[in-house]
Amino acid sequence: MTATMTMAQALNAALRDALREDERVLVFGEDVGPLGGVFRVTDGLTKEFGEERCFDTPLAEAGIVGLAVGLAMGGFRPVIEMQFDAFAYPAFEQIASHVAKLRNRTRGRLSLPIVIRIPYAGGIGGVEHHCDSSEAYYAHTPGLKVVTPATADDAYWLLRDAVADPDPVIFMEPKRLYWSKEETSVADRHAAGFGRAAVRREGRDATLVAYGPSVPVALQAAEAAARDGRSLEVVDLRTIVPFDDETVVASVRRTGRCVVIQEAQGFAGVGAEIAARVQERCFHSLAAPVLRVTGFDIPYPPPILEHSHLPDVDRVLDAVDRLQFDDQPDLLHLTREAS
Amino acid sequence: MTATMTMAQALNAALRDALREDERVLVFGEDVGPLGGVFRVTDGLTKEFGEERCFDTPLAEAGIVGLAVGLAMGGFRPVIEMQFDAFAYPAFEQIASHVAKLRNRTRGRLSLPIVIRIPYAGGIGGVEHHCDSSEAYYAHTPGLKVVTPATADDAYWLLRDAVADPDPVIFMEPKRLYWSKEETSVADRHAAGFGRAAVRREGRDATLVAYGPSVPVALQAAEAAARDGRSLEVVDLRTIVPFDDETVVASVRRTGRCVVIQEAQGFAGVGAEIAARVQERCFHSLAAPVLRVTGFDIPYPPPILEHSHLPDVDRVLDAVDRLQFDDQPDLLHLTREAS
Amino acid sequence: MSVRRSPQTVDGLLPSPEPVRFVAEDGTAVEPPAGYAEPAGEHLVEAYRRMVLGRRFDRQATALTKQGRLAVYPSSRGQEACQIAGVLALREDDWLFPTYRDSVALVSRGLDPVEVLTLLRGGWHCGYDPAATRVAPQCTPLATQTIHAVGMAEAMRRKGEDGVVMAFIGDGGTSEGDFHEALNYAAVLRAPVVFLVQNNKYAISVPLAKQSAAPALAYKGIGYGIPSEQVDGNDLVAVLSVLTAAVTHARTGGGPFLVEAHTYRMDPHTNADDPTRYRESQEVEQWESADPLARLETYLRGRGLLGAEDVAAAHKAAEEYAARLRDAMNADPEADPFELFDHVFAEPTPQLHEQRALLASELTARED
Amino acid sequence: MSVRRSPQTVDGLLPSPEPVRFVAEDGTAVEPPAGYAEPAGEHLVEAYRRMVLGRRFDRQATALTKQGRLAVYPSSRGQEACQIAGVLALREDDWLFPTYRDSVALVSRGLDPVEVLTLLRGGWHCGYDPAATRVAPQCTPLATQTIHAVGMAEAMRRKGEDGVVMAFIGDGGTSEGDFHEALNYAAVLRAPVVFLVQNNKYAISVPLAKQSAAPALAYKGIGYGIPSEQVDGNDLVAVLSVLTAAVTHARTGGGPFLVEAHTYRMDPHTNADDPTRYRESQEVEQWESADPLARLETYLRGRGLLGAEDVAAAHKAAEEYAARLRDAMNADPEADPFELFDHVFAEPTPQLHEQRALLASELTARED
Ligand SMILES: Cc1ncc(C[n+]2csc(CCOP(=O)(O)OP(=O)(O)O)c2C)c(N)n1
Ligand SMILES: Cc1ncc(C[n+]2csc(CCOP(=O)(O)OP(=O)(O)O)c2C)c(N)n1
Ligand SMILES: [Mg+2]
Ligand SMILES: [Mg+2]
Repeated sequence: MTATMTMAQALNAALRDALREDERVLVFGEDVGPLGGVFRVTDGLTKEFGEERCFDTPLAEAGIVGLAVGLAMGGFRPVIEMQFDAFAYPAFEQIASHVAKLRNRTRGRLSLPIVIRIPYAGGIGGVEHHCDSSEAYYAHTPGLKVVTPATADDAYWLLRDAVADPDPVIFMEPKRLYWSKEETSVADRHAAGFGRAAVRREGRDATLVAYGPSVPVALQAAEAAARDGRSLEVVDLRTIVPFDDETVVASVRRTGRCVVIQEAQGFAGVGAEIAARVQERCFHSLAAPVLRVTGFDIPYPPPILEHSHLPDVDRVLDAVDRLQFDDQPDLLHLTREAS
Repeated sequence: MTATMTMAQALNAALRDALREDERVLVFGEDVGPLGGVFRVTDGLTKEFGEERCFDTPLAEAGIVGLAVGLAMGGFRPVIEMQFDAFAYPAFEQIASHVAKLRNRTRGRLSLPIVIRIPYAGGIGGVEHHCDSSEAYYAHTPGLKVVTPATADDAYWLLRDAVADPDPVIFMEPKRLYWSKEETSVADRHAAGFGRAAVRREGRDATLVAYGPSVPVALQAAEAAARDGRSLEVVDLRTIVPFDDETVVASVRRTGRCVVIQEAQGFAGVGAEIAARVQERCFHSLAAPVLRVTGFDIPYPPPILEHSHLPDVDRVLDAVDRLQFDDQPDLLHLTREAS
Repeated sequence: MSVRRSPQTVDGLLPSPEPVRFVAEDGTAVEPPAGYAEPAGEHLVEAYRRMVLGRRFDRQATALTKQGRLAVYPSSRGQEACQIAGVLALREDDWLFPTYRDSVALVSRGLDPVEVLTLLRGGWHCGYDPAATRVAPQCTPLATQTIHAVGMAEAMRRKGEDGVVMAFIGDGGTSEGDFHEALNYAAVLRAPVVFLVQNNKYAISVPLAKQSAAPALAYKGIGYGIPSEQVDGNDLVAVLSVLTAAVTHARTGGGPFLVEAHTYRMDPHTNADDPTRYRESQEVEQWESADPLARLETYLRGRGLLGAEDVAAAHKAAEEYAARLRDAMNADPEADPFELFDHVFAEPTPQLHEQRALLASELTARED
Repeated sequence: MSVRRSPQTVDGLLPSPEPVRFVAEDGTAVEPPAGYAEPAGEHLVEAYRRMVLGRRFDRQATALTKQGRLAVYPSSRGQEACQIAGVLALREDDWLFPTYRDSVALVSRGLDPVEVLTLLRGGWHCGYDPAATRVAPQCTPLATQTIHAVGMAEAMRRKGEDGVVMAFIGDGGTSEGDFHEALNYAAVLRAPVVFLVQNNKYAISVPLAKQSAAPALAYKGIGYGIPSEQVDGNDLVAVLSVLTAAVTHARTGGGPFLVEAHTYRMDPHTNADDPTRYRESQEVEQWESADPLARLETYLRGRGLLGAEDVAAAHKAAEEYAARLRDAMNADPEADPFELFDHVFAEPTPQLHEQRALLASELTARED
């Protein structure tokens, strides 16, 4: 049975079903109880499962993550919420030094089936500290799986997979997609497996690799390009760690061109990893360099300026156009202009 | 006047000279006072400049960084020490949300001339949490300059530059190079400018791009390759942010081949950024994909196994050999083997 | 060999067992604990004027969210006594480290209300000049500003200034590790900083009982060797008296001081919040009877310090202020996209120059 | 409307004004404060045996660093009373969350000393099985383990077990934000956890005076609503009595308890440290007179609970233990490089498979 739901509703359904099926699952964080979370992703869970299963913690993120570590060591499966991307930073030590490492430190004698949900990225007119794209910090930390859905259906199934996973999963939720409605099948699974990317649209001329909030941008760009007679394939990573080399490489080998789209500031981001991997593995199939379309290397802008920062269809299409040329003459020419 | 000194001594001299020349400079952190720091980089500073200028703080890294923010807002120029890489994580929120952003948040009305010194990376047989390569976390954060010296002379001058810089600088000190002795000129400057990479060795056949602890590895590899008649150029980045595209691009355009060396776990690391940039800017000069030689995507190993993890001369030479082939058949073949 | 301290030291660090009060909820005077002086009458009248203005500003800001002129606004209604006493207890050359909640304190300090609201209307992050106003940017990452406040206090001490820093924080923020580190650093450095905890009983939806099991948050001070006090945060006279004593303590070399002001957040966390999900309306109604503004007005009239015409004048001034604000906020905020690259560093890096040029080419392309 | 509490609640949360003591430094009995029971004689004799063994283990470990058999060792000498009382106060099914400093506690708990020293000899990170021993991996990132301890205590409570968790931490570690968050979470959750602060007066080179301005660290409890006590950490009888009371309090639903044990780090921070840079040798000598082992021995002999032969037997057992350890540590630790990829995740990712294969090819290449 399928239903139209928003991504927020799909996530809520996934948490509800996980709480129902496994009594070891606990949901906690700031305002996830009676309020149902600032994005209402935990709406109704305390009502249905009681304060024991879904509860508010004191206001301290290292505390939330550290509590989850202890509870997981004690046999529970915590699913915790960091209220916003930048507000997970106080927990960074707990995440990098403990969540990511405990299994390894103890040679597998202890494991941490913890899901850390993080609403992230911008595009919703949020004020400072509420719009960071922090996925690269986690993707660069060995021992963490990093997931980010782009559809309501994936939101449901990837979250179910994450809760069932024996290892810690950083579950990055693109804020701006919380309210996007889609057909979602919470009953029988159609979604791809955990760790597999999805080809959202097939194309011949170039591959757009995107994840999370950038997937709709990629699809719109492909739509627009099609009108100009250019056929773009769109790959949605779904999981950043593990990374689905097979799907990405197969696509780029076929199209011979690749643009990576990432909302985060570009420098040393996940897009850099994708570009590096693709050229390592597809070099002799590439007719042009792998280009990146990203946010600028600046702190997230105030709402009034975020549209200038965010990768949009035009920025993607500009990149696609550049795939036709050598050594990006225009970019070099910009450099000269700039200096 | 030049003298042979270790990198630790050069850093100590830089701090001493900075304290002498500018009374706004303050040095503080954990054990940097009478003890002189666990690596003795602040040795003798409290004795010479008094507790007012170089002092021990209570044991709290967010506190150290936050105190530096307030002191810098108040007109001082703090140079603070995080005792080890992984022990800077508790300060991550202060660094990412405040140190990196304050100038931007206030439209330049406030600036933070803070230097955060971080001994990092491994190769010294340190136990867990003492050997992380954390440079990518900072390099990916807009508003931070990220520096890492590979020679004693650079250690002195880059630290002087960092202290003089109007903006926050994350100063990453490769632990294992603390005791390496070199000719160092603390009097008249020979070192390259801040933001410029250095060609440590000239070569024709391929470019090795490295930074910090990997520079000596690159030089040894070039030495070994030379014996087999292969001429490798070695570029030492010196500063990761800002990035010296000009020097790197010029070298790779000339050699047509590039291997990036990074001790950190590879995924979404600085090496990915370098590889991505190089192929973006040198695509049509490249005879082979830009390859990366990095640590594995694992938590830093126990001392007994670190040699298996760390990129060494052989791993670099293996990569150089692969530069001759198409689409890395051997790597793909490994994938098949693995699965 | 083990540490010995006199119980004396200890008593000096504990707050009064009951929140300090000068004025009861009905506006009548009550006997305050020994050692606290009642502020001069003209100060109280000035405080009254500012409370009237502050409340009007707050109401206007909330109205602006409904008109879509403000993206979001965290109201101060009910907390005016804390915020205005906090400002009145300081000198112009003292520093203030506020949170997103403390807009009323800022306008009361004399900052341009449009500049104060710039962040919340989606304009640039901080609309006012922190250096000129000696008011740090309103801080969102909870408790992080309290350590900056300690650093600024230490900076002033080192420069031989006798300035004091006041760090604002909420009850929820006290749970963050940074608050702990700030208190400890302040105590060890004996920094001239006053921590003002506005305990408004909620952290968004989380009530105090889920936030802390302490007898009162003021009892946190002794664990750092910081003298502390708790005060009725809806009694302007009491808050001003206690904060004045705290600031004097800090200014005269006594080191840090911790004040917990018991108050209540009358409005939703922000206009985007839905309090019906987590608190009863009766609870809010009960607190209406503790309203700080009505209480001060009754008290001042009873003491003959305030006349009907003073009240009218205060409200007239507030109305004019609100009208000017409404008009000023009617214009859409403007911003130059290229400024995005101007303040990342003092000098943009080559990478930022490149990205600026990319944006420029995009904008020209859009034009044709 | 403001929060009201009875001063009663408050008193219940404050520690004794002086550290609790049963035995003076000269080994004679002193009057302990009311409410603390002296542990049974046989417990004290058992504690004595373990202290003799623990100290011998500690000396052996230090010796092993000199022989290059241990990379680094943070000695517990002088702190044995705290660590052994901590272990004796617990049941086998209780959990212990130790730091790198607490090796003596671990061997006293019965863990294999070679497994305990695996981390410090450069072998795998944690040499023992935390699940089987109910001892968390010795923690280096300071104070982080205290929150894990709260989580484990909460887990046991939820599973209906009556287990207790003891979290070890040093004086320096109490300055970290995580300690604050752990205390607050424990109090709000009423988790059955006992926080044992071994205040050994130094954080590497930083003396307590630079670490905190509190009358005593035990005064931190009241700020969270956690009952607290301070005890002479070199008086085994006192520490065991206080910790037993604390554990009972936690086990019987009283919630968390905070104990500060005043002790002293007799040796350098680790063998790599040079204390002459930051403390006077007289200070160390003074503390020799407060030695916990000598004190307990004198006391037990005075009470006729311990005879010469018991002492001899204890030392003989300790010598044999040390000899076995020395021999066991003579072999070089071994490790399989491929295990590097086995525990990152339950199932290695395709990327890890690839990297494992790369290492394999490197190792084969080296062979030929
Ligand atoms: C580190 C951090 N975590 C979470 C948040 C999200 N957040 C914003 S306000 C708030 C509640 C704060 O409550 P309190 O400190 O009592 O201040 P109040 O809003 O009541 O004035 C939360 C959780 C944040 N801003 N910073
Ligand atoms: C978060 C963090 N910061 C810094 C360090 C480095 N460090 C290791 S031990 C130590 C001193 C700890 O002192 P204390 O808590 O008193 O414990 P003790 O060593 O005296 O037993 C420091 C600073 C660390 N391990 N973790
Ligand atoms: Mg509040
Ligand atoms: Mg200590």
